[in-house]
Amino acid sequence: MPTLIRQPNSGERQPPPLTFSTSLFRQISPALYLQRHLLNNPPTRPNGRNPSQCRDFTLTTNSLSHAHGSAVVRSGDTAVVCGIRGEILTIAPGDDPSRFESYNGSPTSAIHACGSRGAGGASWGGLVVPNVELSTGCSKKYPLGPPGGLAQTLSDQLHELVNVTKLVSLDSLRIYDGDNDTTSKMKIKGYWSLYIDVLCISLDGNILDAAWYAIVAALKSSKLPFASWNQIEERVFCDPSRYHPISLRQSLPFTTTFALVPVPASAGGEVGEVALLLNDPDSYEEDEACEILTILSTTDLGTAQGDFSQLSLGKLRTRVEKIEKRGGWKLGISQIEDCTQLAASKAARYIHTLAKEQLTPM
Amino acid sequence: MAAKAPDRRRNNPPSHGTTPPVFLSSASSGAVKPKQSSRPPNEIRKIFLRTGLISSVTGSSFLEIAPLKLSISVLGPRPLPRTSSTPFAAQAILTTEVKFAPFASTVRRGYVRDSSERDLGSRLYQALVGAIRRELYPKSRIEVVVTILDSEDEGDDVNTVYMEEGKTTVETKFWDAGRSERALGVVLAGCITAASAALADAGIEMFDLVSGGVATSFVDEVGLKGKGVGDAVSNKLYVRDPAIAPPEGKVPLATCVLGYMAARDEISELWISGKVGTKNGTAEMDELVDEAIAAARSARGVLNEAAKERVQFIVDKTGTTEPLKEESTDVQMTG
Amino acid sequence: MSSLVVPGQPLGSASAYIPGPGVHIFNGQIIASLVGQVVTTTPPSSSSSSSTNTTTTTTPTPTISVQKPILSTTATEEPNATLLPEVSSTVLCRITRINTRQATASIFSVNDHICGDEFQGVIRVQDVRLTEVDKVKIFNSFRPGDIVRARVISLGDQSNYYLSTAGNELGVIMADSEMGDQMYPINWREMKSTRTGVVEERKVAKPF
Amino acid sequence: MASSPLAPEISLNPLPQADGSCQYTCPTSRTTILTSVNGPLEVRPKDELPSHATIEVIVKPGIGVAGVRETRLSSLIHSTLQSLILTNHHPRTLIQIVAQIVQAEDHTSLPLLLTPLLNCTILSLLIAGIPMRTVGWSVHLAVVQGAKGIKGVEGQVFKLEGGGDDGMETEESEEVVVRNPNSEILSRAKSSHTLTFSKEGDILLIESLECSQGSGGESADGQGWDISDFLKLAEEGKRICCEEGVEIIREALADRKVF
Amino acid sequence: MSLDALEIILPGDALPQLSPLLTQQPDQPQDTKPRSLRLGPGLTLSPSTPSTPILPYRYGTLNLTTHTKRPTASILSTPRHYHPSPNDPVLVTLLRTTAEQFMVQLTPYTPPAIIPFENYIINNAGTTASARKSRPNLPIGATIYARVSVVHKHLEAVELSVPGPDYGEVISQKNTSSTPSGQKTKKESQSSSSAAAGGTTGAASLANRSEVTPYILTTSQPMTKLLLAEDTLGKPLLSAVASKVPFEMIVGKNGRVWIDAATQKEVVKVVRCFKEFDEAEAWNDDDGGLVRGREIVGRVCGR
Repeated sequence: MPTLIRQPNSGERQPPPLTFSTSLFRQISPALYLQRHLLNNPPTRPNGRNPSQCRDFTLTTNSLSHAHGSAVVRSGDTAVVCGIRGEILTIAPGDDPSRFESYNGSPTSAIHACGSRGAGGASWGGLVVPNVELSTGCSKKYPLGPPGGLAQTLSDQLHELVNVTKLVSLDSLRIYDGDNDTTSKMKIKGYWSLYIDVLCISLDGNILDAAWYAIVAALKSSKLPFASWNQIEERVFCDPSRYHPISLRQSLPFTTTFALVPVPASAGGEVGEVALLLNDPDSYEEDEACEILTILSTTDLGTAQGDFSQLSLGKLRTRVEKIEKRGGWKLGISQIEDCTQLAASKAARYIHTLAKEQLTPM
Repeated sequence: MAAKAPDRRRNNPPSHGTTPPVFLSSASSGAVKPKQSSRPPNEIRKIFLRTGLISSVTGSSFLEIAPLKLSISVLGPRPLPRTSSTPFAAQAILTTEVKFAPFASTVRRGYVRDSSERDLGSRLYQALVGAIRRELYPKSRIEVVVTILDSEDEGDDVNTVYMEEGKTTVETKFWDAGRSERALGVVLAGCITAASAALADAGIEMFDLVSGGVATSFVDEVGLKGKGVGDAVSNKLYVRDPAIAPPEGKVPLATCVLGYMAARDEISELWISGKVGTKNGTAEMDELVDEAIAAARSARGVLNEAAKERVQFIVDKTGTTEPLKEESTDVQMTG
Repeated sequence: MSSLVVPGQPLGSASAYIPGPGVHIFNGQIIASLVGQVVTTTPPSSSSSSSTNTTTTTTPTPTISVQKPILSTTATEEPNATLLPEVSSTVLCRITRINTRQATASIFSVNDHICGDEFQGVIRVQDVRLTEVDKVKIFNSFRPGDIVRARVISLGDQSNYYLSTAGNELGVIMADSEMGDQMYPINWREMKSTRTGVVEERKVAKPF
Repeated sequence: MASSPLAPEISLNPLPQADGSCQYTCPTSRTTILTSVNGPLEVRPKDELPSHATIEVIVKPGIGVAGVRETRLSSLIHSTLQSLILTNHHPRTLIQIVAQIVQAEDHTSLPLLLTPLLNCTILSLLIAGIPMRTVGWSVHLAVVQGAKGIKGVEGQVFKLEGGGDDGMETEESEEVVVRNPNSEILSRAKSSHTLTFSKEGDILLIESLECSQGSGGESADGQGWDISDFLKLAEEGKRICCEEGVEIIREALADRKVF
Repeated sequence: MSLDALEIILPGDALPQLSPLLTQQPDQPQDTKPRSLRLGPGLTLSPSTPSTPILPYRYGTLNLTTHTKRPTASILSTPRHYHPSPNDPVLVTLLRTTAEQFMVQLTPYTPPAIIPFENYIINNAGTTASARKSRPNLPIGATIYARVSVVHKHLEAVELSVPGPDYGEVISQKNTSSTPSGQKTKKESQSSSSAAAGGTTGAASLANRSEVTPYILTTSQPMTKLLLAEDTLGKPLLSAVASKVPFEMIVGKNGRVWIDAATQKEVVKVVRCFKEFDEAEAWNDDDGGLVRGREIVGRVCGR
């Protein structure tokens, strides 16, 4: 096993070097091990990728028999299963359905305009209800039991992403009285409420990107039965023979996450610290990172079919819909610019894989 | 799902609750017949089993038997929680958790464990606890976590309503007494087999691998009328690894699920439900148990192959000189 | 390359072999308890003391064991190492808390293998060194954050292993100074900071 | 003490028992936060860090029980404070921060609550004498399209390019930036940006998101903003935080006699 | 930036006043050793930012003392929480006694501090309490007047010491006629001001009275600083109170004051004066609480 010698950088008498095996050295001082990798130029990463390279990912959709739509995303050692179940929300006669009509009043409120909080209860949600489950034995770091801080933060981030991107067209979730092919203003009797459950099978860093990609892929591949109001039984019934897809946005938004690791750099004589951007961090890099930057962006690749990878991404217009940067103080604002370029290239690969998967539905 | 109290730690559905979709099929098409499985009664279904897919835990396995898909992860000998008041544990403490994914069965299950999941967990514990050499790992705990991604359609026809000229009748054609036991039995057998594979992958020493076996005894529908319970019923049909739909014109009598250590020929866990006659002592029960053991023995073959396959893969790899870069072994989930 | 065995598979009669790791005995049979390769090691034919007590005068009895190859890659640490600290195994640990009577540490490697989880160990003040045990001050021997090579002397109580650094090659092998710079050992009880040259007291392990 | 109508009303140490506490009211977004800081305290063994203090942030909502949204708010504040507080001064201790949302127009809107929460927490950390590397300040900017009829306090509404006259009259289709908007302005905004800078101008937290209305699907295809607009906004945010923010802090602390 | 003491320093501020002290003074002869600057509480070295080598980590005013032979700089601020620093006089209560030390409560909600027996000197001869027979058997909850000896962030407990007979257990001298062997009562603490402002003299008059229990008052950090500085900051309040009621007090820097007087009523009067003064935050007034202090004493002590 290659030994990494840990040399004290100065001192008059050269003390005996301490030699450790690589894995021992990584365990003893993880920060130094990562810095040693990032310091040689071109900077390398312990997992063998270069800093701006993200992990290759595989996508399989519709492999679950009971979900209306499902997707399995595996990116490196992070594996996520997303299942979508539609359930019927019957509007009580007196109730006013308009509160479900728009992605709620204030931009990121997870709650609809009226009655956002039941008396004393936590908040009631909107029509689309995403949740993340991490206590499935997916990693040693995450204990079993009710959702902890990370799972709750992820659930809330996914809920905010659904609200911000307005991915699902709410009017495709309406349930009318009788056959609704006449588009006249039929009386709305109910709504489809989508339960999006994301289960993490294996956790090795950057679960937000994998979870959001799984949600988008699952929504794209899901089919809801045609539902209509039955006057006799005063209930909503579904037709087992007629299924229709959920109508989504054309330009699909994707998230790209970066970790910033402080690296000592003697810029201009002053030994300061510069943050190096690592694309798609794994759990080891996430632990050592001082900052996490997530960008939600849409890149309309236009109708150019064919292989996306050669497209020169420079001329594509990337619109940013969300930026979240937390922790640390080393990020230069200009660094965000080249993050959007990386986000565009990743979006292209996402769309390419999704298109390939749609052509060969299960 | 009725509007029960909102879960403080998760996103909640709209306030007045949602109900699962109810399907209205016109009477003319009649109840769609579940397709009969064409395999002979003494043959079990094809098992797809692979180990070592999750790198961040000590041992893991993925099992697929037709509709049933489950993923198991074993968190190897871990220190006991510091503040636990348990006295000095001379041998490892095993804990097993079984959880259905919300989208795993026809009726959406919540995130909080219900009684059937707790029951499966304790039965899995019984099956595994005897097989692990726990005295080798003092003062530690071994956690086996089972996540069921897709399961039998044990309730499929429950929510289908049949409309007959204006009168809707909710008639469940295929609900019979043993249905949920058969479904949970198949799930438990899958859990036992996959858990042993995961424990072997984790490198935890075991006396023997435990494989799960299920068998159900059926009897002719017509023959049953007029006979009291316990009368000797002649033409009994034993089906190993039963599918959810009973064979043509048959009614299920009893189901037996067991965890079986083939090399030691020992049963570590046995669960029989249904009607078993005691007219001539335990003969009827022994027949059923022998069928289940046969099912478990054939599952054991697949289990041995799966356990060896991963180690063979490593042996081939470490045989070569260059440092091994474990490429991501992806999971092909057949629909 | 011998074929792989599966737990439960009999390997031979108990009288023919001495059971090594990875196997167990069940009614007179040596049974494998791991998935892996069978390895039979015959002790050196010269009459070593161990072989005198075996009754058979013919070839000395080989020990048989099953080894599960560990997926040791540079990229990921060994996930499958199911290692537990045993008595008299040498461990590397990181000091987490010190008080006047003992230093608490978290063990992350046993016999140079990374263990999957961190176990908690305790170095009591009387186990710090061999000489003048009563004049030992924990505060001058260890500081939180130091990396220490120690030996497990007992399984201890239900949440702690008992460790000892009584021995020249045991003790602090890496430490940071008060100001956080790396330090290197200059003698068995002092370490010097590389940047500021400040000397701090530690129970230092002999580097070579 | 609010010199300009934009400056928040700050009252220091309203809670006598806490080590450091502060009540912060943002006049324009009408949000009131009460934060109390206690530390360094004894820490639970399972949260203990060998060489650092454990920071625990608890956000208590104005209505009902703390839910998923409050956990996210406290995790955002926690990661910002992790870079501000010198945690190695008091290893194996607990610094506990409890923030109660006293009054808010919309109790679940993250942008409306995040800026007052951050500012109030930083002030109460200063009062409590918790060792800090530097001081930070947060501002919430909303980009509104067609700013007719936005009645903002003097200086609250401005244009980005020239940042010229911040008079009230703004053409119809023009983009305008509103500082610390209230819930009504935010509901008409195109995008909302919560920016936190340290005194030296390093950026600590960005929480920018698109908040146009609509029922989703194809109608939302064109949304999103260009990264260059964001960079201009960030420069403006930096100016506000580094100059005005730090001034507000110095002013708030000035009247406390120190000896 | 002018060296005006009242200017607020925020954490992370650059401190130009200190840089002349650090660099070798050009006019100083080369051979003299550069006077090293001692950093007091509030300042820390920050090697990672060489442009600002010294970093303030608390808000407050800069307190620079250059006249002594070793210049020291610190940030003066009064956090609400007591941060122990070496040789602070403190009043602690005994929690329990272990084999080799007393476990005492220094401040609430923090781990208990320790007084090792070898630090507990019981008489002028310097014999420590480590020997069993010479160890004072202090009841649980006894009040001890001690000094902080070792404070270190890695040490689990703050170490205190009882440096001499003037310290140790605080027993009100009056109701125990014969003092227990070797245990000196703390009568004349350096901060007791009973005889200060013309009140009735000395402790003798306190001796022969009925049962009076002294009171331990918890005060805020600013108030403690005021009481400790008897002749400067504390003068207005203490002289006002002492003129009305003769009393004896011992002030611990951890915010606890032991107050004793002739009768129980007088003890209560003194306690109420201090408590009202503290709660009114009168120490924040410009006149150092002179007016309000006198007004409170007048109201509390009546005539």
